[in-house]
Amino acid sequence: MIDMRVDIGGVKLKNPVLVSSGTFGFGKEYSKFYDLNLLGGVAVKGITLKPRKGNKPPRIMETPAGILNSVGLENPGLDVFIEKELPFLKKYSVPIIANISGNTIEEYSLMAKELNDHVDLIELNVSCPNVKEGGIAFGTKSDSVYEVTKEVRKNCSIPIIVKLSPNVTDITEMALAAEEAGADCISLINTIMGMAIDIENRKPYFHNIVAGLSGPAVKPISLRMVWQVAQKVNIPVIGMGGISNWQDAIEFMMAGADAISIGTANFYNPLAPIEVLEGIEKYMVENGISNLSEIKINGGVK
Amino acid sequence: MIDMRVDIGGVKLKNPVLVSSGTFGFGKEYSKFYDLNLLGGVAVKGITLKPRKGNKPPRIMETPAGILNSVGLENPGLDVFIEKELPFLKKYSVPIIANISGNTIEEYSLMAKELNDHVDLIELNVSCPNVKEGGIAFGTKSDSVYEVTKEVRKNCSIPIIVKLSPNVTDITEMALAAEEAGADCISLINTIMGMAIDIENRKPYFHNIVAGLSGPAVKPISLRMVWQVAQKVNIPVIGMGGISNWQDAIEFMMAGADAISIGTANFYNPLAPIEVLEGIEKYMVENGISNLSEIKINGGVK
Amino acid sequence: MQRDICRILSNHKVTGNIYKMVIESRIISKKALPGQFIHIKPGDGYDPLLRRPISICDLDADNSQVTLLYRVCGKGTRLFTHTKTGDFLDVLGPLGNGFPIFHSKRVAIIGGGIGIAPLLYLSKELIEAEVYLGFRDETYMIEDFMKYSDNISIYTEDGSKGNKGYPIEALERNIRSYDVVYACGPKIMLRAVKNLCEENHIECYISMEERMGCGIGACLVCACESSSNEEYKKVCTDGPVFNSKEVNLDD
Amino acid sequence: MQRDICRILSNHKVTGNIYKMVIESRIISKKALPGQFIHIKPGDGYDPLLRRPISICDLDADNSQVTLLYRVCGKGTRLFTHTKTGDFLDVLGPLGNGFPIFHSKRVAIIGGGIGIAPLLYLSKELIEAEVYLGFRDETYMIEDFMKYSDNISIYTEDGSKGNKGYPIEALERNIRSYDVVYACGPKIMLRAVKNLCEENHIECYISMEERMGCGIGACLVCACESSSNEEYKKVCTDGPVFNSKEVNLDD
Ligand SMILES: Cc1cc2nc3c(=O)[nH]c(=O)nc-3n(C[C@H](O)[C@H](O)[C@H](O)COP(=O)(O)OP(=O)(O)OC[C@H]3O[C@@H](n4cnc5c(N)ncnc54)[C@H](O)[C@@H]3O)c2cc1C
Ligand SMILES: Cc1cc2nc3c(=O)[nH]c(=O)nc-3n(C[C@H](O)[C@H](O)[C@H](O)COP(=O)(O)OP(=O)(O)OC[C@H]3O[C@@H](n4cnc5c(N)ncnc54)[C@H](O)[C@@H]3O)c2cc1C
Ligand SMILES: Cc1cc2nc3c(=O)[nH]c(=O)nc-3n(C[C@H](O)[C@H](O)[C@H](O)COP(=O)(O)O)c2cc1C
Ligand SMILES: Cc1cc2nc3c(=O)[nH]c(=O)nc-3n(C[C@H](O)[C@H](O)[C@H](O)COP(=O)(O)O)c2cc1C
Ligand code: FES
Ligand code: FES
Repeated sequence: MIDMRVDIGGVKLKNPVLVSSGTFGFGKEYSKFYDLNLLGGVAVKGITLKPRKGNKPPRIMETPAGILNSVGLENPGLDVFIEKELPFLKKYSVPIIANISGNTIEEYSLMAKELNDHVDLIELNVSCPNVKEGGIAFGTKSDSVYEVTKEVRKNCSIPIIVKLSPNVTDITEMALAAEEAGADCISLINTIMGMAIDIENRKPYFHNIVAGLSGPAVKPISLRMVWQVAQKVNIPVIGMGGISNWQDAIEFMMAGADAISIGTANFYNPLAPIEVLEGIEKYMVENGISNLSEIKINGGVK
Repeated sequence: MIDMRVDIGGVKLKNPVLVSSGTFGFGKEYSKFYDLNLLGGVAVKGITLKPRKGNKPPRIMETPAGILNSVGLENPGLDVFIEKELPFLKKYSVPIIANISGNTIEEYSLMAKELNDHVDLIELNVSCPNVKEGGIAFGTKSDSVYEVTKEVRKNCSIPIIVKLSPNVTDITEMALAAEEAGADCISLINTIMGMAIDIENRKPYFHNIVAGLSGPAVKPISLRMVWQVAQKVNIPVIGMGGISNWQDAIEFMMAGADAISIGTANFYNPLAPIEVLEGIEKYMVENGISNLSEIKINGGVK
Repeated sequence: MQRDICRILSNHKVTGNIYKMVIESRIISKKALPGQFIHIKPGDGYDPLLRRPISICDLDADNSQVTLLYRVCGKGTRLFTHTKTGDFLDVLGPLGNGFPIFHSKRVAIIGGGIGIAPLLYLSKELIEAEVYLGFRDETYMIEDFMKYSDNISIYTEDGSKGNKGYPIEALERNIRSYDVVYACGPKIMLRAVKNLCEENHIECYISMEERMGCGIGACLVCACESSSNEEYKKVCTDGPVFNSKEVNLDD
Repeated sequence: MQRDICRILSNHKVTGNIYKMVIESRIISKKALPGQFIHIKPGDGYDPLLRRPISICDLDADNSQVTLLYRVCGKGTRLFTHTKTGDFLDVLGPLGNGFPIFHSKRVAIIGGGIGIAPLLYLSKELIEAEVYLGFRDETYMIEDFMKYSDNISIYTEDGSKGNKGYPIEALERNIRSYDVVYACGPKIMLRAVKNLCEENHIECYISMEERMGCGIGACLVCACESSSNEEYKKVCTDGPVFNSKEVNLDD
């Protein structure tokens, strides 16, 4: 018998395959393709305290083996999320991860407090490159990562995942700061700051100028960062960034990820999470691996 | 008449199309495909004071729209470079850029002093992710970028290009430090630290574990960094990172690059630099642009 | 809406860079409404990465056939041309809302260039529709439209085929004789049709285009400006068809 | 060495995942030596990104034809199978050093699996060569080798064709009757041949494989261990053919 369960701060995921915030809406759309209960967890679209209209179009650009997005955290705001969007996902038993962004530490704390009784885990987005205020500002300094995590920790009892930005010199600093502040888990990576120029019209393609790069193109970078972080922290790590198939997922798990998350791949292959899950299962059976952590290179010994 | 000349610290490049260090050997190989005098400049393989054997194979891995390399600065050392390799390039009138890496500031200075009478420009590689000592260590802290540039400045009279690492939180800090220390030009980006895992053999694919990512996959990131740096510095900027065709080159020039450099593209298209050059020329003629800097968005006004 | 691996029954050039592809899909051919689209993966590999939205141009439910009309304008559509009869295509669909159908009303359909693609199936459903089609020079699919409507006027910019000029000019002359106008084509044409209809208080439905990620409403990248400035509309699920009053076509 | 856009004259499956392609190239067919290779761009687009090195299997200078034999094992080689007669292939070549040719000596050629590819053209140049070929189960290109040598022994691991076992066993029995041995195939076979020849003080040339970037000596990524531990060899220009004494085949 193989055991695919993952424990994140006491919450048991039945398997290590999650779907990434902002690529999976609030669950409805992909529930038409498969039973969401098959997933290890669902990270919903990033939420802010107040509703956000999001950035002016265009919001997406295809790049070689990747995409740039500039959604800018369009979302209905905390209250509408809880009243209107959450009930659908609640019909499933799949763990729900609320991904939150704030302009101030107080906003993060307030949202966490509110969400505490409604969702299973909270993911602090301190790494969104697509909003002027907040977001990434928090994610590129270890002391602010520490502070926001610490404060949120005081305001909720459910496990906290801190989602790190790759746009830093040393990502392990941020991971350690989050761990020290009481985070139960680290997830990485968010999108990498990129840009495109519309040469016909001689201007940046996005109104916000910079946008977030994701997809297979970033996989070598995200894998490296997951490896670096997994070497350092003693809390679970959720790896993401360009994962498209089960081989990619196994690479991340060998690098030290306790769970993995599928984002952009949902767009070109709506069944990606299920195919990845089946692939990991098959890999474990064929290699006589009974426990996920055995997949880690030298069993994850640091 | 269109003017494609670029002035870098007094050295006139006849056009803005360069080829990147480490992808073009010492010039011999590609000279079989076209006349090297057509190029704006040639950056030769990175040189160190003493010969380096380079990293243990494997040294390359194809990734989605990119490659990871782990050459590890294999090179014959400063003296052999000057005696044996340089004479070939010297037969051409194309400006020669010596790309140097050191383990200490003294090594950088010594090499710069030596090279001063042999090459046209010096490019300080403070950003090689593939060597244990030196290299990138210098490139991720603004004060060490400042120091190494400052010292080298004292030891040579030819223009200094400082080549920045993208593996930093704020690349403009590094660029400003270099400018302040007396650099004549900034070139960016070097490769991005990435990784791959050999899942068959359950180990990192490269002996050095991390390797350098380059190619079209990184273009959105390099373009963003070139934009950020060009907004800040008042010295010329050489843009590179994933440029494969003239449209890419125009994007970089609109972003503020005074010149661009072709690296990985040489591998899959040995004629890329020439095609890019012709494309830029055609673009200028068709758009009635007589001077390169007119290509910059709002004429490069900051 | 679902994922379907469809066999390609035919795929060939119509004229210039315009191609016609017929694929086999029981579900899509049974379910699809005029104005809906499918999301197609171009080739394998990660470059290009995303699916491409293509309208349902026509269908034959009895034979499970879906007809697509596409214009080659980049990586993905170029890859479409490399596929041949017998190959398989990875498709999501049918997607989007489609055109509302009014049988008892007097309706006009106006299309420009490749924008005519979704209008063929629409004209089939609206037997009585009067159809205005505009092209740059080469015309295409005219015979097909003739199968479904006996009131078709053709315009080309250079007058090489049909009448010289733009279909909007003719629609303008007859605008009062319609209750509803359906439009698909270049933004500049849609803007003109929107204004024309709104000035004359005529109901108008237009099919919009935006770059897409998921194509099913999950990623919010296909936002288009709505007339109410509070929010954006999702072209993939709120559209692609909108009442002209819902959307803002200014640049 | 140069870039050539070559027309594909034929491209079809030989057996299993082994394909044979014939391309048209005046220069390559005139210049190429046995053991040299060409560097081929698989498809357009950036995924896959790099060229693929493929040996020259045979050539016909009079008709400007170059024959390639390839095994499908990944993205690039799979894309090769999608190309058809009349398509064009972006090629660099001929590249590498090739096998040294000794006409007056007694020579043996030993190949395993797809490693036989460069050995066909070699056996054509070395009329007198005795050829040992090993396969897992399916054999291929045997008739072609017969055109050039009348002394061929075939081995399959399962004995389904030819003799059961490995060609190295036969070579071992006859090793003293040769002055020079040429080898190409799996690393484990090359290691055995190298050891056998060096024990018996027989000259041995082996063709090596390493992942490549430029293919022409400019990027240093194709390094392989040399027997002198001071330096690495470049497979693309120092090789792909090496005197067994130059290289180190240990893992
Ligand atoms: C609802 C809808 C229905 C459509 N129906 C048709 C049709 O029936 N026939 C047809 O020829 N075209 C149709 N289009 C346009 C078609 O989707 C684009 O021409 C196509 O995606 C271009 O892809 P490419 O790879 O060739 O171009 P590229 O420029 O290489 O594409 C790059 C990226 O931009 C996107 N993109 C580029 N142009 C458009 C566009 N106009 N609209 C949306 N995304 C775009 C691509 O999907 C891709 O993600 C439709 C678009 C939409 C939104
Ligand atoms: C000098 C030389 C001659 C060769 N001649 C032939 C031949 O005649 N017929 C044939 O079938 N194969 C030959 N090979 C091997 C062939 O190059 C690889 O099988 C092919 O590159 C695999 O590409 P892929 O995209 O299918 O596999 P992938 O695994 O998708 O390739 C990924 C990357 O690894 C490289 N790679 C993978 N395997 C090898 C390998 N064994 N050697 C070098 N690079 C590799 C690819 O070039 C690519 O850059 C030769 C290799 C070399 C070095
Ligand atoms: C369209 C889009 C929207 C996203 N929105 C969010 C978000 O709201 N909050 C967040 O933390 N990450 C967001 N992300 C980042 C993803 O969750 C993920 O971290 C990133 O895309 C890398 O994974 P991938 O390459 O598998 O997509 C978004 C990504 C995309 C492509
Ligand atoms: C194989 C290889 C070797 C390289 N060696 C060097 C080097 O010696 N010194 C250096 O400064 N950059 C080196 N680089 C980085 C390139 O010069 C360039 O900065 C980088 O590849 C990004 O550009 P590209 O995407 O066009 O290749 C190397 C890159 C590659 C792929
Ligand atoms: S394309 Fe994803 S929401 Fe419309
Ligand atoms: S492949 Fe570039 S040096 Fe050999």
